[in-house]
Amino acid sequence: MNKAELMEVYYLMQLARTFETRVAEQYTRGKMGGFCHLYTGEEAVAVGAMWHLRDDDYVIGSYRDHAYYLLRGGDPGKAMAELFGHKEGCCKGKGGSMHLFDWDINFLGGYAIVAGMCPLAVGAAKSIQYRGEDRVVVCFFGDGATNQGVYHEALNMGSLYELPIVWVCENNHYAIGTSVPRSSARESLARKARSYEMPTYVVDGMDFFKMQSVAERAIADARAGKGPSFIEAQCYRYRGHSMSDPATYRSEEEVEYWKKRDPIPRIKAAIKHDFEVEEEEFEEVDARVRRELDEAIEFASEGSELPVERLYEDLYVE
Amino acid sequence: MNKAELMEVYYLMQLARTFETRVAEQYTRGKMGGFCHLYTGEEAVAVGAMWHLRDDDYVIGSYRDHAYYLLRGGDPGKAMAELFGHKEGCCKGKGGSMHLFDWDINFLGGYAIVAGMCPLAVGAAKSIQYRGEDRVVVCFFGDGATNQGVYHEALNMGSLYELPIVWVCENNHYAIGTSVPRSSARESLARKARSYEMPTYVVDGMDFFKMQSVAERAIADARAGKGPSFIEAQCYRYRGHSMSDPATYRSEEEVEYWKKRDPIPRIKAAIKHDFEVEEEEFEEVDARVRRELDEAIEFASEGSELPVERLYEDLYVE
Amino acid sequence: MPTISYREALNQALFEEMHRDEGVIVLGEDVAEYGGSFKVTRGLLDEFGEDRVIDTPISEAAIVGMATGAAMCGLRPVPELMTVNFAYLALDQICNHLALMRYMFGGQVTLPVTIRMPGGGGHQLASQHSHSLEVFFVHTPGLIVLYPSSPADAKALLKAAIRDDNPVIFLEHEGLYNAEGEVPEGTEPAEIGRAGILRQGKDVTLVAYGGMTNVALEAADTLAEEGCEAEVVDLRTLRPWDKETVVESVARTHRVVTVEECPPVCGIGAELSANIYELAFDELDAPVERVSGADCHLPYAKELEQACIPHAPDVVEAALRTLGV
Amino acid sequence: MPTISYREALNQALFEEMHRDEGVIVLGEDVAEYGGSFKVTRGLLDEFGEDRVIDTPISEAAIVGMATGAAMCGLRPVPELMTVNFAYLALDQICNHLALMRYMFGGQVTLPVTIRMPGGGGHQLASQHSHSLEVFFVHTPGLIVLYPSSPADAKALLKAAIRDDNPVIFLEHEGLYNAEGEVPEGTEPAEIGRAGILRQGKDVTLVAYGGMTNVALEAADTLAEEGCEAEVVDLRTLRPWDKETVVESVARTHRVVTVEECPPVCGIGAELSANIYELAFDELDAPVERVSGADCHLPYAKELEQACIPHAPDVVEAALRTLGV
Ligand SMILES: Cc1ncc(C[n+]2csc(CCOP(=O)(O)OP(=O)(O)O)c2C)c(N)n1
Ligand SMILES: Cc1ncc(C[n+]2csc(CCOP(=O)(O)OP(=O)(O)O)c2C)c(N)n1
Ligand SMILES: [Mg+2]
Ligand SMILES: [Mg+2]
Repeated sequence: MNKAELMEVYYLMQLARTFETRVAEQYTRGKMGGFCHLYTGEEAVAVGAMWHLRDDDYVIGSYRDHAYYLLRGGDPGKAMAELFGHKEGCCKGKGGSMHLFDWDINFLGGYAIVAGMCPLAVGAAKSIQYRGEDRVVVCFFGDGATNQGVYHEALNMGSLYELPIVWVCENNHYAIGTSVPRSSARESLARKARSYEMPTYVVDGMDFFKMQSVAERAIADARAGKGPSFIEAQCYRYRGHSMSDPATYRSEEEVEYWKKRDPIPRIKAAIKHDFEVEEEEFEEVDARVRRELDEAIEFASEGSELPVERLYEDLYVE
Repeated sequence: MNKAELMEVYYLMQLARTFETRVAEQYTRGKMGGFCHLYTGEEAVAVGAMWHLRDDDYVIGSYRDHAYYLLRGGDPGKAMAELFGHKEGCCKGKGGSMHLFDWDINFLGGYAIVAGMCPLAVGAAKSIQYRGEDRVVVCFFGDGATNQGVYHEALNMGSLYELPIVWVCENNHYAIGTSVPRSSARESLARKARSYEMPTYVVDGMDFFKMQSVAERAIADARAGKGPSFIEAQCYRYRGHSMSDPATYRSEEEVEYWKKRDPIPRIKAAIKHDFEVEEEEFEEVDARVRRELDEAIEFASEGSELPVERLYEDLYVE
Repeated sequence: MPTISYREALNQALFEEMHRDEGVIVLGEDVAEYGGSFKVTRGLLDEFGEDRVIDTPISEAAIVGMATGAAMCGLRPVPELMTVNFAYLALDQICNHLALMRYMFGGQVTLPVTIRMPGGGGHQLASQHSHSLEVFFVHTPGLIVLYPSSPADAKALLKAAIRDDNPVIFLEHEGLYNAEGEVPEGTEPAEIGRAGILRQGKDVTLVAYGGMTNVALEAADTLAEEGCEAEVVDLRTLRPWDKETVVESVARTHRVVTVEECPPVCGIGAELSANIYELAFDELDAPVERVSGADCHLPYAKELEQACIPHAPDVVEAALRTLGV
Repeated sequence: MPTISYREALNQALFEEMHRDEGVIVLGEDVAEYGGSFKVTRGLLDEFGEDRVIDTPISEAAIVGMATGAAMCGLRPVPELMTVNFAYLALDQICNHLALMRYMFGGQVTLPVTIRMPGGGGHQLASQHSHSLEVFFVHTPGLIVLYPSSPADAKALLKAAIRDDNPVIFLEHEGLYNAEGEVPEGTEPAEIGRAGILRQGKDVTLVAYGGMTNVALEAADTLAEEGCEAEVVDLRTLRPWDKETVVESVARTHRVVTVEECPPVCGIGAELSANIYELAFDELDAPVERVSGADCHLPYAKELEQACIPHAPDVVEAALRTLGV
């Protein structure tokens, strides 16, 4: 990867990270409501998984979805407006934090039912196969999702029909307060996925390089008609499950252990190692991110809710 | 095993087999209605799996349940009456063929929803563990059930809590008209079950001896508090899926291949090999079975439906 | 006009719509090689190939989810749930995904999925296999719910369902598959949301749907013998149901009996009754009568099971009550 | 009498019933170590240990099935579904197993399972997380459905549910968890199937339940200012609901408004309305009025969401309509 590419990676990571910081701030100020799940700490997973995607590939995922949307090229202003519940949001304010969606960038949405999106990914991939296209579907879900029945049904069908799917399991080790060994009879989620005859990978999800390299292979296989792959990305969420969770079930040492592996300093160090980069260049990126997010918040703040008369809009196609 | 025991095995196999023959005959004569699934050909699986059970162990299974009921010690008359829809039946005629049940013999029922009984087995096993008992739950289901979400949820929970369950998968190679390779991304159902960290066995389900030996170990483990095991019993149903299925999706050769492995001649040959037995002794058993089933049919025929006034009985505990 | 069965009518609709639109695909348990558990999809595999007629594992939730995902990306899937009873397993995908995604995402997705499912009691299939689940779907915003009662409607409504851009729950009655009726060549799609008047009458309106229309028609015959002319309305669409046609009929007859196969509590009859009072209170000469399935599960035993399902005499009695007889 | 919150009342009921009966166990996602997503099960793990307070994987269907199997073998499980929205995933186990097994097996099993689930809208949780699913349970024979509206009822009804030998769906309103109220020491189990009269009045009956009782009470306050004395009936039990109390109230007031949070089609209001006409036609001086949740999914946006939920002014308006004002 050349320097420009790496700086782009750095930008994307900072964008995803800083967006969440600003969301937390706005949430605390009462600018939004409902459940709000931040991706902080897991950025390398999504940036890496999506690095090799084409614009026409599909991405779908869980309620922890701000990063997916932004990394697909979504407009931070429309995302923030959505969180504010405003009609200028990417779903007119009807979806909120858990349900970003943007058809124009092939982001097929964030879903609040654990594992509920897995069969949707199968269907999207079926449409690709049916049309003879070489697009790919990347589906993100958590470790907890692997205990849901429909997850197994979907993985089985994806493999059975040899569909172009990359399953990305964000193993952040907890489903709300329940750790993986306390909920899954087998701790290796990749091993569990091997029930469905496909290549499985376990990867350090705190490392962008490892993540993108595994994803590259999985995406290439899917694109080439070789069927699905499964990636277990080991990672960590720095914050509680959602804005309302103090996360007292984790030890400080554990949190520290993972923070030491923070993907952002790591990518920065890697860039510095390979290229001549001034600290200023990073600061410029940071400033750009800040500016974009200031604009996003401004845009969101200027918006307003759909008028109540439009409540029933979009319930049916007329 | 001594001769008496083996002759008992022969008796049980013939009972299970002949019961189905008589049911088919009665069904054709219009004595019963609804769906009716026969166990013909699979007898060695249930007889073997249940051979080492104690009276206080629990058995639960699918709609193909006549054999489970009889082998638990159920009264053939009450089973036949149930199929006739008569109040003398083991469920007062409310359950029918798919829903035999008998509390007194710890048969926890046949269920018509594929895999629906799997979490019930988990709960029954939890009650055993909770009370510190050394009972065991044997749960029967088909190959098709392994594609149902709740099956995976239940197997995971059984292992997670280390419950005393023996999962017996009757892999008769078809779910109605769909063969295993056309529905399961992985053909080895035992391999699939290994996602749940427990001993798994693949066994010739047409062979009583192999079946009982594997079951003996699984039951002993469960009884000793070592948690669940999984047995994939490879077998075949001779008839269509239910009375209304002509089973045209299978080749004659395939059916012949399996019929050559018929468990009843096999057990007979084994007995003859080890002991001096006259053909007459077998004939006596056959006659006993015939007599018992004649009586069962007579008993059932003399019964009658619950009066309509009692329709709402048993809906609620008053 | 050719006379064909309800089953054949459905089969023809599938053939014709699949020929008409390449986006239409069929999926479900045993729908392809086996031709469907009730043979409604027979012949489709040979005609359209396994890319469009797809056998699935026994995974109801994922079948519906797969259809939804494919619809999101432009296909027009027609999943079959082998029977309505298995819809319980897919309700999260039906009600909490398919039915609300368009709304939740601000109109960005269109989900033309038609979920076919046979249901209804009367065949001694016992409690787990004899449900009439229409209420679950009718109660759920975002769904269209159809329930044809004749071969002609079966064909016209299934064609309409497949062409409609909304998620459609398409209920078929197991007791009607062999029912025969005239079906016009070149059937056009029916209008969704429009009830039909199967028999005209001036004394009492019998509102029925699906398998219950025959019961209502039989009751109307008996009533006619007693000098009472019953009008029989077949809802055909259960959501959104045709308030206009029902109210107009009530305005003519001033009496109404609702006939539903499902259990009564929060049933279709309750919905009809509440609305009729709201919309036509002054037209009513007698309280609305509801005839419904029993408020219990269907038992296996034949007579007991029959006692759970409305029959013509029940409807006749109710009609006579509205007439004060 | 001590004043405690709805949440604490539920927590106390669990403590007391677990002390009283060793067969009572609690299971669900994050109910043990985490103390429950809404902290209703807080402290139970420390008191009763992990054999009786069980954290589960995210497997709603199997949670309910496990509870059912354990109940069949003599335990008295109290599973929690983290929210009612996830009940969709367990409906096969709830409606097609738990609710009918006793019936189907001819009375041989007793299934004392109490499934607790918080629900209701108003917290901007968006479409997939804001359901009021009472109709699904009320429509299903074999279930008991409870929905307390106050801390005192929460405690007394939960105790009754746990001791009852039938499967009970125990709905809790997320908006009420912090609501405070007086709860007697040594609360006895409430009588299932008995509605309560929260306020007496002679001019109009407001029938509500769960989170809607506060809306009805607020409406009654406003109506009182206008000289109209509204009687507020809290159903408390949704299945079987207390026809007697409702009809008696209507016989006193001759006017009735139903208030439900769920969507209207085949709703609780429809059920009430149809029955009131059947049982008290002659008592009515005005058509029954229904106030219900919107017939759409709950959107995330705050004002829009609020527009989907009944508020006191909606009830006041409806009441005034019954009075011809
Ligand atoms: C079917 C279902 N059950 C329960 C919940 C409540 N819930 C929301 S997130 C969550 C934990 C999910 O954990 P995981 O899949 O690991 O994803 P993470 O939040 O860690 O990204 C739970 C239980 C839900 N949304 N859906
Ligand atoms: C959830 C569910 N889906 C579909 C059906 C319809 N059905 C009944 S039996 C069956 C096949 C089951 O096959 P398998 O599990 O292999 O058992 P077998 O009949 O071979 O013993 C199907 C699809 C059902 N009963 N339950
Ligand atoms: Mg997680
Ligand atoms: Mg099979």
